[in-house]
This record gives sequence, structure tokens and C-alpha cells, in this order.
Amino acid sequence: MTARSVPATLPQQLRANAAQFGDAMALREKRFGIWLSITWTEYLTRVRNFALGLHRMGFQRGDRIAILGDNRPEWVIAEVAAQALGGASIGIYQDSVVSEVAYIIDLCQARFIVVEDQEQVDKLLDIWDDLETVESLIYFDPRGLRHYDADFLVAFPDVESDGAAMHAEQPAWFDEQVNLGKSDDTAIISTTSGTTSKPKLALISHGNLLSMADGLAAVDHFKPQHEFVSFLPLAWIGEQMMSMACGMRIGFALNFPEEPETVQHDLREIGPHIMFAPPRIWENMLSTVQVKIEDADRVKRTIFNWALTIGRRAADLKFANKSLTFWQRAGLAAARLLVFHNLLDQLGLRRIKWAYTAGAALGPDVFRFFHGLGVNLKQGYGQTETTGICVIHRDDDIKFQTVGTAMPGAEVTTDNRGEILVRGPMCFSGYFNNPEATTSALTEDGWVRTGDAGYFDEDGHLIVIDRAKDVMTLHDGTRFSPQFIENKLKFSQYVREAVVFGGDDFPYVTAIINIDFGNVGKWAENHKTAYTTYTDLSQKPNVYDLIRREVERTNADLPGAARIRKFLLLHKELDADDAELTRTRKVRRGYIASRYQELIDALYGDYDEARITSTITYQDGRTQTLDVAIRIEPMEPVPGGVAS
Amino acid sequence: MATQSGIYHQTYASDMQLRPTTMQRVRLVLVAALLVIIPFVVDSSTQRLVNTVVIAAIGAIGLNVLVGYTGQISLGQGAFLAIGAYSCGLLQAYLNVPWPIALLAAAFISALLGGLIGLPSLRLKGLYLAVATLAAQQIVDWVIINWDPIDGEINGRATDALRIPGNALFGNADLRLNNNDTLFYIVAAAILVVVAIATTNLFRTHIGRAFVAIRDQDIAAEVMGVNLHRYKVLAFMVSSFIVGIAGALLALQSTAISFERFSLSVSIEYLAMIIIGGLGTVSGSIYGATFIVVLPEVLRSIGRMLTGTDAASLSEFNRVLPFVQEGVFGVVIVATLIIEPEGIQRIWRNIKDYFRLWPFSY
Amino acid sequence: MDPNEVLKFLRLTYTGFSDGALLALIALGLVLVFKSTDVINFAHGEFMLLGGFVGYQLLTITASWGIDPTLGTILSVAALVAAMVIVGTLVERLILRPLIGEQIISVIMVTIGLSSIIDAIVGLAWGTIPQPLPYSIVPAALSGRWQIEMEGARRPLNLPQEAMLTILVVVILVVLLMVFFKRSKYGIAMRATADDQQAAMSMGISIRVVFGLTWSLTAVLAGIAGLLIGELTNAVGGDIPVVGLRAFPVIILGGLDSVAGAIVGGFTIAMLETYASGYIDPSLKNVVPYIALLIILMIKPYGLFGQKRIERV
Amino acid sequence: MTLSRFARPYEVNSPPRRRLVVDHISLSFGGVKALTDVSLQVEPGKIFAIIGPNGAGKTSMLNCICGLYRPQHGHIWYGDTDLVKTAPHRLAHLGIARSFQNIELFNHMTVLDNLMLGRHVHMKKNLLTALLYWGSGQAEEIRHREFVEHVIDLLQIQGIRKQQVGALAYGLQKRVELGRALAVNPGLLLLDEPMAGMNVEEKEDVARYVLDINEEWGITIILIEHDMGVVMDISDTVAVLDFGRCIAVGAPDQVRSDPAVIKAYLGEQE
Repeated sequence: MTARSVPATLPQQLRANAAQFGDAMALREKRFGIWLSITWTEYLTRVRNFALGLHRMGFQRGDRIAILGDNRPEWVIAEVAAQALGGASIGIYQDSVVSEVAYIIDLCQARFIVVEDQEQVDKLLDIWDDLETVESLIYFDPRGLRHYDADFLVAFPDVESDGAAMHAEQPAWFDEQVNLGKSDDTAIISTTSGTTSKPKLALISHGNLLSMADGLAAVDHFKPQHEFVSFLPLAWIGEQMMSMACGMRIGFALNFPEEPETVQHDLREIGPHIMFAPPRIWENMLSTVQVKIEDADRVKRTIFNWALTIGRRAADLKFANKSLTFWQRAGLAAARLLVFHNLLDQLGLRRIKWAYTAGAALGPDVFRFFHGLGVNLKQGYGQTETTGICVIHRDDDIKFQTVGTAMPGAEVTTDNRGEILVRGPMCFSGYFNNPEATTSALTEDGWVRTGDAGYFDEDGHLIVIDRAKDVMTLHDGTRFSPQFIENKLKFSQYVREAVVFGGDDFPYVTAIINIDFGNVGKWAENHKTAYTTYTDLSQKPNVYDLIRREVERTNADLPGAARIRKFLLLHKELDADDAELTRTRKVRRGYIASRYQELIDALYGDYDEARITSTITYQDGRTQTLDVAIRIEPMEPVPGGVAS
Repeated sequence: MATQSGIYHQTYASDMQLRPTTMQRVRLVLVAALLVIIPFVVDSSTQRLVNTVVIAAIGAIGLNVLVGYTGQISLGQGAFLAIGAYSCGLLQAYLNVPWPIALLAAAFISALLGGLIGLPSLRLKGLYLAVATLAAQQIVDWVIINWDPIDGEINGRATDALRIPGNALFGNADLRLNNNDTLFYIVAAAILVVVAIATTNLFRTHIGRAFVAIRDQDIAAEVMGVNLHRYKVLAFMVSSFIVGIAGALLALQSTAISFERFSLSVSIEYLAMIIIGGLGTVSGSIYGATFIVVLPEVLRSIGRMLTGTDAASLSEFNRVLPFVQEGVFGVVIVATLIIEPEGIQRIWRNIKDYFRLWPFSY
Repeated sequence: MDPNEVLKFLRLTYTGFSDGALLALIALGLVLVFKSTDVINFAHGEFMLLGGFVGYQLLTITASWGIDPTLGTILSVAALVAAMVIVGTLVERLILRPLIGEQIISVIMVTIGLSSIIDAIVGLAWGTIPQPLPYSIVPAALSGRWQIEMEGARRPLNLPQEAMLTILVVVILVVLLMVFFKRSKYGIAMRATADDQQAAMSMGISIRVVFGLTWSLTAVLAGIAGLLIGELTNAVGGDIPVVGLRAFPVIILGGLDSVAGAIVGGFTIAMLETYASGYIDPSLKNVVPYIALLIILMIKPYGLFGQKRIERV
Repeated sequence: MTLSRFARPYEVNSPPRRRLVVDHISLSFGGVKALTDVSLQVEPGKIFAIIGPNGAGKTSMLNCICGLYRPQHGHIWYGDTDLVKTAPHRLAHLGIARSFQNIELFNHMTVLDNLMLGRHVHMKKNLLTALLYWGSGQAEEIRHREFVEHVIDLLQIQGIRKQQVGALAYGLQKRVELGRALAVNPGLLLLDEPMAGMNVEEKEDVARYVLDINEEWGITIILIEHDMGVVMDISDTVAVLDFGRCIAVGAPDQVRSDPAVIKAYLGEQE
């Protein structure tokens, strides 16, 4: 390979990076209390060894390796190693329950699975007999596995040392394999988020990934010395796109947090320059700030509120492309000095140059908040099938109600029914083993059907309404996005999740709301309300009053027909383990509607409470059955006079 | 304000540093600069006051090692100071030892005797130990008053005080400490810096941790393998080594020393320093020492401003001042314990936290 | 046997005995506080100082009214008791209560701080010069000097009869206290609290009331001791707290929580002091108690009568 | 020692595991008999549980083993050493560590420092290097920090390593105490009700850790616990104490069906 040629695959890019950056840090993992580092050279060596080891175990070109675990160096090493051999990796969300794992492995027919630890091994052993294709389980955290003597269990370092031995015998073999890689080869198989159906497996090529990275890097000029914290599941296309595609293409370091619960702290230690996260992360950050500010003393609160007003005003002017007056600039500078600098430091966002949100719509209030602080937060749009994002805000052209304009290389349009279509080098080639789905997702001339409804505004910005099938037609005939109402509700620190119903078959708008256990719990303690469990707290009358005020606030901004007429506080948190959310924590509306049919009936009938029997599954698999009375809270008279 | 994001450690050595943030380092440089500047900007009476503060700070750090860090209450600080002072004085007066050697020797003698005084701690706890150290105080006081070799003659009169010759170094009369406040400051301040750093270091290691463990939960410490006997005596020795240095400096600063400077009320004054400054912290010892030494002077100055210049007013001022000083001393102790039992150090930390956590409160 | 030696011995013993009674009285006050509140009161000597001067002031006032000394003494002592009750209550409420449950060193220091405050107040109010009492509070029957005949010759023993007063007062106070603790509701509450605070609280005893009462009682005892010292030395002055300091070896020797220990300790220490200064060297008076104390503590770490605290893990 | 997930610290510095023999010990406090003629044998590498009603003498038993109480009669042999004649602080040197029933942590120290104290017996550097914090003194601290980090990793307390122990929740404090004992790198670990006051999930976590410690680090464990389910699940041998006497010893199933045990427990039921 000549130095000038542009690498076509991730392994080729890794090799180029190792040559170019050498001893610079490629991966950092917080472990044993410090950030243990892997240089580009070491990264390449470990990928090579693991790849050769895999080869010795029988991994063939075109094979798939499934990876199941938290973000660790071994995760990405396994991925790139498989790719170096001409194979593809498929990430499985680490918190998936056994049935989901079985479904995906069965679908992708992986022969090798790389898992993190005993917890994941146990999941796989549960279903081992049903996994016909799998030959080996390779684990990289040995704790608790001492007495597991199945011969298909292999330790990660053993594979690496096998590979090292092979490299000593055939030093050129690995390079030859890498050279064989082509841009069109499948690099990863990504599970679609599956809000409406079981996940499908999208085939994403090296070309898809790298062109996506090139597109994004053309918009925002990432540099090798930038830091990135990889804390969202690597099974998610968004994390693949940032960590694997951009990270590899640009050569910036990936930092893996110590434990899921230390992410916030580790994020602060690193102080990343680039961050890509779905709306819930930004919403959580906002509610953390809100709660902490409420607990701060009056001086701090007053100064914070003043600064935020200044910041928001400046953000609004920026959105409107207007310039600030001298005094506004001075005020903003003061607000930055007095509040924002430190606030961002607390959040770990002090060095952020570019922050992105994608995957779902982010509420405008959250968006304004971060821009008020001076975080360059940009909305992007895309989906698994387009390798993450294909539409993005530009630095000087941000409008929070839109998702921006097409990335370099991408074409975006809408068809006559308003469905958004995308074409370009980042678009996938089809679903694995699912020709029907591929046919319906791809048009004959290569457009990806996104299934989302949208339109372009006068500046050419794309505005996404919602999943096409979710858009509701209200009783007065207007079309309305339930997500818009849900986001307004979720702006409240007390609301964790909301599911709004209202279109088509339903005569008026209602909401099923999940309270935020931590924040409402704290509020309850401050208001001398004793509670025991989530269920208990959710049904406290004064908690209902609290949420009622939040709903009133939401309703105030909504047109009459879109106002919430009744709501209820769900007795349990929506959970991905119960299939109520996707693994990326998107609400599965249809499933919820059918699962809580009694509640929906009660919301649309003449009741003040609904009784529900529900089965709760604990982490260890035990279940418990609860019989709960859930109060229905009326807000406004319902149209048609069905009074309650 | 604090900037902590972007500071991450890739080695334990860097993770275990004392001052990782820029702000902390800037503060450290400022303090160092202040120490260097002092002799250039203050007048001679202030310099003497500063010197007293420095000695008190060293003594308070020593006491804090024992009381604040190790939890062994001592009412015998005066005795430890006396041992240091008289060892140093006697070495100079009788053996003509140059002062640096006398100083060091005094520290070692103090450590040895301190270990001896600490022996009761092996059997006694809490108040019983406190009164046992009071015994040391009384016994040492008695020795000072009644043992002839440590009495001296001043201006031809026999007194209880020991005269300190103030030996010159290298035969150079300018290198005497008891007539050169600036030189004394340089020596004492340097010692303070070394003592402060060494003490801080000590509590980053297993020995210091063992001390703190004994304070927090002695039975658990013992079960974890800490030899209580050895470490309690060691704490007494380390403490009295440092206090001994302070005592020796007291001797080196003066031309004569007598028992009043090492009485029970001195012990109490030092306890007040570490309580007001903050138990179990080096910085607290320094704040407390400064506060307790400077407070009476401040009261005197304020009183002077409020008093007339006629003879009657002055005599009234002189009558009232000591009582006001003592009363304020008592009020400060009581107020500290009731309002902020962790002392000035805690108040300062709260202030720093207020801005470090800005705009949050936690 | 040399009669002079015998006389010396008798004289020393008498002094030691009366001195011991005084020390026992002071120690009693300290033990009382420690037993029910776990506080060792370093301001006890200053309570005595304050009591001495308040007593002096009351006697001076009654004298200026021209009242008969006996009635004046009774009135003054009654007023002194009332004043010390107020002082004790205030001190407990304002200074000790906020520190309940704090570490030992804090509690020690707060009483030390208190002692400075009282010193300052007394100094500002009465100055530093010792003030003679306007009249003796000892009934005429008790004043005068003991004379003893020996071996036919009149050899004056020449001991102040007033010293008997201390012993008398201590006996009376101990009897009163015993009755109080055995019979009165509050006395029983105080004993219960001293035994086990948690249990006492669960029995409905108000710890606050008990603590307030304890401090009042100890202040009264200290005040009476202060006035006694004034009578014995013919003047009240700034050195009264030094006498208070002498009670520390006493309570440690006897055991911090033992009333009997306070009394036995008081006499032991006083005897040791007088014999040591009489037979060996007067300068030893101040150190001998401490040397004895160290020896005793090495053998019995909780004093002669103190309760060993078993530590549970 | 390296910072790899696959390197286990015990492989570098594994204390010898010896047999513990409690040989006819009797303990009384001023006439009150806490233990009467108790004999037990704990084999290396096993989990040995002591159960019994409150006041049966379980904690007294542990206190005798670690030298806090001196039994009036009998011997406790750990290998060739008679623990009855050994000072408490020597126990850690012999490779015996324990946790306490009522948490006895160093409340004003951080989690890290509490665990580092567990390394105390392995730290040799003298006062001078401590004062200088230079060269070998610092190197020693770092070396032991690495060990402690393995313990933190095992017990999953990464999130709290720099917090003051006194401010932690009860369950976490219990875990830190376990960690502190583990930091001693013991051959024998005495756990006094490590799961008391915990909910079901926390108990399962701790049971998991106890098994991990036993299996992965090869440490012999003597466990006092009230939760019968857990005890029967994880122990190799169970001894039952009642009024200071050992009324049964054996495998869990055997003990469960022992009539004397059933009587003792039925008699206690409220």
C-alpha cells in the first residue's frame, strides 16, 4: 500500500494511522482507577494478533462475529480484527435479555461471539443449545468464569497469543488479508432500532462508514488531538459512526469509561471535544442541572437564572442569524465568565467544540438551553440504514425546529406522500437475509425509504415530523406529532418518559407518563411525603398535582385540539427488558398501547381509576405480580362532552 | 474558578499528586511568593510577630500530628516545647554547640523523651490520657523550676531563667539568631516549609494512615495489622520531634528562657490553635497558629485606637486589655466549637467549595 | 519518739485531712458532671473563682447593711446558691448543649474556652488583687486554734479550727447529695441517666433537664468550694483556679465516674501532697500527685474505682 | 503485578493457607459463659459458616480467633501458631483478616485509604521515606495502590473510591469493609454478618463476592450469617452454636436435618 492512497477499509485505515501516529494514544480505558492507554501501534498489533488468532480458530472471509459487552478496547479490537479478515461484526446491546440475544444471533448466524464477562456468558449458555451456528465464545473479563470448563469458552488473550505465534511464522499474512479488503465489503451489521417491529440487520460497508466520516469531517473539522468519550452502546449505529468511522478516519482517541455508573465523572475527567448522543442524554443532563440549581442557595440560583436568560437571548439571536449589540456581547461574556464556564466544566462539556443529537427529536427548550450555555449542539437526522446521519446542522446555520441540510455526498428528498428519501455513499446495501425488507426499504434507483414524514422549509432545512405512521390526525383534522407533545412534557425534570395517544381512532389526546424516580423522590422528601416504591410514589395525590402543573404548562403552548385531556402516571418505569422501549430507549408506542389496553380504555372511558395487574421482572429473572389502582387525572373537558 | 475537566491521570503517580489542578498550583505559588516577600516589606516589630507565628505554626503542626491526626489528646504541649527549648539552650550554654546542631539535637532529644511521655498512651484512652499528659506537663514544669543546672544568671542576678548565649555560626557574629530577626525568619520559615511538606507527605503513606486509623477506629486498625503500641509511641515521637524544633527555635530566638513560656496555659493556647485552625490538617495548624498569635496584637491595636492618650486612660487600658484578650480568646474557642467545629481550615474549604461547585451546591 | 516529730506528723495529718476534704468537694463536682454528661469540666476552677467573688460581693453587701454576720452568712450563701444555679443552667444551655455527642477534645476545649471567659469576666469585675472577706463566715464556736498538751509541757499544736469547717461542709453536702440521689425524683433520674442514657430516655426522662440540673448542681458545689477557700485563706483572689487544677489527679486517681473515688482520691492526694512537702521537699507538693497518678494508672487504667468500659465489636 | 484483567494479584503474593483448629476453648466474662468447650476445624480453601441464635457466642468466637478476646481455656491453632497467644495486630501478618458486625471503618478516610490501610502489613518503608514521599516510598504506595485497585474492581466500588467512607450508604460501607479485609491479602477471612441489613439483591451481590473471593483468590472463609438460605447455599461446612456450645457441625444438608439444631431454632421462634 502506498502512503498516499486513501484507505478503503477500517483495518487499512488503522494501519495507516499506526504508521502516521505511532505512539500517540488511540484508545484509553479507565480501569483500576487510571486511564490505561493503548497507542496506535499497540492497537494495530492487538488487532493483528486477535485477527490471526481468529483465523486459527477457523474464521473465514465473509464470516460474522457477534460482540456483546460494555465499551472496552477488546470490543473495538475484535471488531476491526474480524474486518481485517474480511468479516463483519455485529454488536448486540449489552443489556439485551436472553431472548433478544438469541433472536439476533440466530438471525445473523455468527460463528464466533466475543463477550465481556460472566453475566453475558451466562446468557449465552442459557440458549447455547439453540445457537446452531456458534462455535466459540471468547470472553475478555475472566472473573467468575474459573469453573466454566466448556471447551468452546476461550479467553481473549489466548486468542491473541495464538495470533502472535502465527504472526511470527507468517509475518506477511495479515497485511495481505488487509489488502484484500474492499470498500464494498460489509464492515458491520447493525440492528435497526425496531420501534415498530423486531430488529432487522442492516449491512453497512466500509465505504458507508468511511464516507459518512468524510462527510461529517467536511462539515466539522475534527482533528487527531481531539478527545472523544465512547460511552453509548457500540451496538448503536451512532456510536459506530463516531467511534469507529470518525475515530478511525480522523485518528482521535477513544476513551472508555470505567463503569456505566461512572460515566458522568469520567466524562468530566476527559473533557471531550466531540460528543454525539441521543436526546435522552441531553435531557438527563438538563434535568440534573435543574435539580442541582434548585438545591443551590439563592445567590447562586439568581446568578444562574440571570446568566441563562442572557444565554438564551443570545442563542435566539444566533438562531435568527442576527448579531449581538455591544451590551449583549458584554452580558454574554459576563455570563460565560460567571456561570457557563464552570457549569460546563461540571458537566464535562467545557472543551466541547461540536455536540450532536440524533436518533429522535430533541425538545426545542432543551436545545435552546444548551445553546444558551454556549454548547454548539447540532441536530442531525438519519437512521441505521444511512449509517447514522445524513442531514446535519451547519455551525452558522442552526434552527432548532429543523435537522439541517444534507451532508456532503448525500441527497435528501421527499416523495409525493411526504416520506423522506435518502441517497448517497452512506446508504446501506440491504438487510441481511431479508430480501423483502430490502426491497421495501430501497427504491429501484437507490433511494432509502426512511419511513419518516418530513418536508423542507424555505431555507432548504429538513423538518422531520415523526415516524410517518405515528403522525396523528386529530379530531379537528389537523396532523400532529405525538413526539412533539412528549418532548414538551419531558422538558420537566419530573417527567422521565411520556407516551401520548390521540390521533385517528382516539377522540382526544391523552398521555401515559413516567415520573422521574430520582427527582420526584427528592421532591417528595422535600415536601415531607413518605413513599416506599416507585409504584407507591407514582400514585401519591400530591405527585399527581405536581405532574398536573407540568401538563398544564405543556397544554398552554398547544393548539386546542392537541391539548392533553387526561393523563395517568404509570405504576412502573418503561423498560427495555419488558420490550416497552427499544435498546436505544425509544418508546415502542404500538406495543405499549396493546400491553396497557386497560389503561387506554380507562383514559377514553368514563373512569377515575383503572386497575391493572402487572408482572414485574427483576434483574435476576424473578417475577412478581402486582395489582395496582392507577388514577386517571382529567385536565380539560373532553370534546364531545364525555365528562368524567 | 475551578477547571477540572480535561484533567485525567494515566499513572498512579499522577493520580496520587496532591495538587492536580492549575488553580491549586497558582495558590501554592502565591503563598510561596508571600513567604519570600515578607522580610522585605514589614517593619521590625511585625517581623518579630511573624517569627512568633512561624514558631507557633511549627509547634501546632507537631501537636496536630498527635491530637488531630492520631486522636491522642495532649495537655502537655508546654512540656514538649520546654524539652526542645532547654535541650537546645543547654547544648549552647554548656557545650557551646553551634545552633544548627543544637537545633537538630534538641529535636531528637524531644522525640526520645516524647516517646517516653507517650508510654501511658499504651494503656490509657481519652480523658485518662489527657490527664496523664497533664502529669507530664506538671513534672516537666517542676524539673525546670527546681533543677539547678537549667537556672542561670542574668545581669549578675540568679534567676530561674536559662541564659541563651546565641552561639554564632562559623564564628560570624552576624549569623546569630537572637539578634537578627531576618536571619531568624529565613531559618524558621524554611523549617516551617519543610515540616509542612514532610507532614503532608507522612499522611499520604502507610505510617500516617495508621495514625489516622488509630484515631478513627483503633480496634479495627489493630485487627488490620497496625501495632497500636508502636504507632502510638511513634506518633508521640514524630509529634514531639516537630514540637521540639519549635521549642528549640523559641530558645534560639531569645536571650533567656524561663518556665512561664512552657506552662499549662501554653499547652492550652496550642490546643486552641489546632481546634480553631482545624484538627487533622497541616494548613489548619498554620491558620490557627497565625490566628491565636495575631489576635491579642489586633485587640491591642484596636484598644489603642479607642483609648485616649492621658495617663488615666492608659492605665485603665493596661488594666482591661489582658482580660479582654483572655475573654476574646475564650469566646473564639467556644464560638468555633459551636459554629464550625472543623475550624478555619473548614471555613476556607467551604469557601473554595462554594466556588469550585459553582453554580451548584454539590 | 521525738515529740516534735509527733507534733509535725499530727500537724501534717490535720492539714492533709482538711485539705483532702476540700479536694474531695471539688472532685465531687467534677465527677458529678462527668457521670451524667460525659464531660470533664476544665472550667470547674473558674466556677469556684466566680463563686468566691460572688460570695465576697454578697458578704460585702450584707456587711454594708449592717446585718449580723450569722444571718448575713446564711443570706449570702443562699443567694450564692441561687446565682450559681443560674450560672450552671446558662452554661449548660448555651455552651455544652450544642456540643452533645461531639468528640472528647471538643468538649475539653469548650470548657477551657469557658474558663477563659469566666476568668476575663471576674478580672474585669473585681480586678486581680485578692479581696479579704468582710467578716468570717465561721461560727465563733469553731474559730480559734487547737491547742494540745504533750508530755506535761504545753506544746502548741496551733492549728486553725476553721479547717474543721471544710470537713463539716463536705460531710453535710455528701449526706445531702446522697439523700437527693436516693429519694428525689430528679436525683433518681440523674442516676438513671448516668447508668444508661438510651435506657433513661426510653423511660421518659428528659436528658435536657437532667443535664441542666447536673450543671447547676456542680456550679453550686464549685461556688461553695470557692467561698470556703476564701474563708480558709482569708481572701478571694485570682489563684483559686489553681486549687481547682489540683482536683484533676484526684478524679483520675479515683476514677472519673466514681463518687467514692472522688472522696477517697481527694484525701489520698491531699495526704500525699502534705507528707511529701513536709517530709521531703516543699517543691514536691505539685508533682507528687501526678507521679502517684501515673503509677496508679499504669496498674489500673481506669483509676481506683472507675468502671472499665468493655469495647464491643 | 500488572493491570490486566487476566492477571490475578494473588498469584504474585499468595499467603499460605493453613488449617484452623479451634481446640476446646472456653470463654467467660466475669462468670457469664460466652463459649463452653468449643472445638472446630476449618479446612483450607473452604467456606465455613457459623450459625446460631442471637447471643449464641458467634461473634465471641471470631473475637477469640483474632485475639480480641482471650479464652480462659483451650487453643486456637492456625498452622503451627496458637492464636490464643498471639497479639491481635500479628493476625494480619499471619494472613488473617476480618470484617465486623457493626461496621468499624475509618470514617474520616476515603474508601481508597481504608483499603490502603488493609495493605499496612505489607508496607515496609520507614519513616524517613514517608516524610520525603520520594523514590522507594512513593513506589511502594503505588505498588499497593495497584493491589487495592484489584480489590475495588472485584467488589465493583469504582464509583466511590475517592469518597469519604462515613458518608456512604450502609450497604456500600459493608462492601468497603469487606474490601479492606481483602486488601490484607488474607489466607483466612472472617466475615461477621456481611449481609446483615441488606435487601435481597444486595445479599445476592455479597454472596457472589464471597464465592468469588473463595474461588478466585482461594481464600478460606469463616462466615457468620443469619440468612439461612444464603448460608446453606454457599458454605461447605456449617457449625451451629447455641448458648456458647457447639451443637452440630457438618455439611449444610446434614445440619439442616439435625434434631438438636431444629430444636434450638424452633425453640427460638417467636
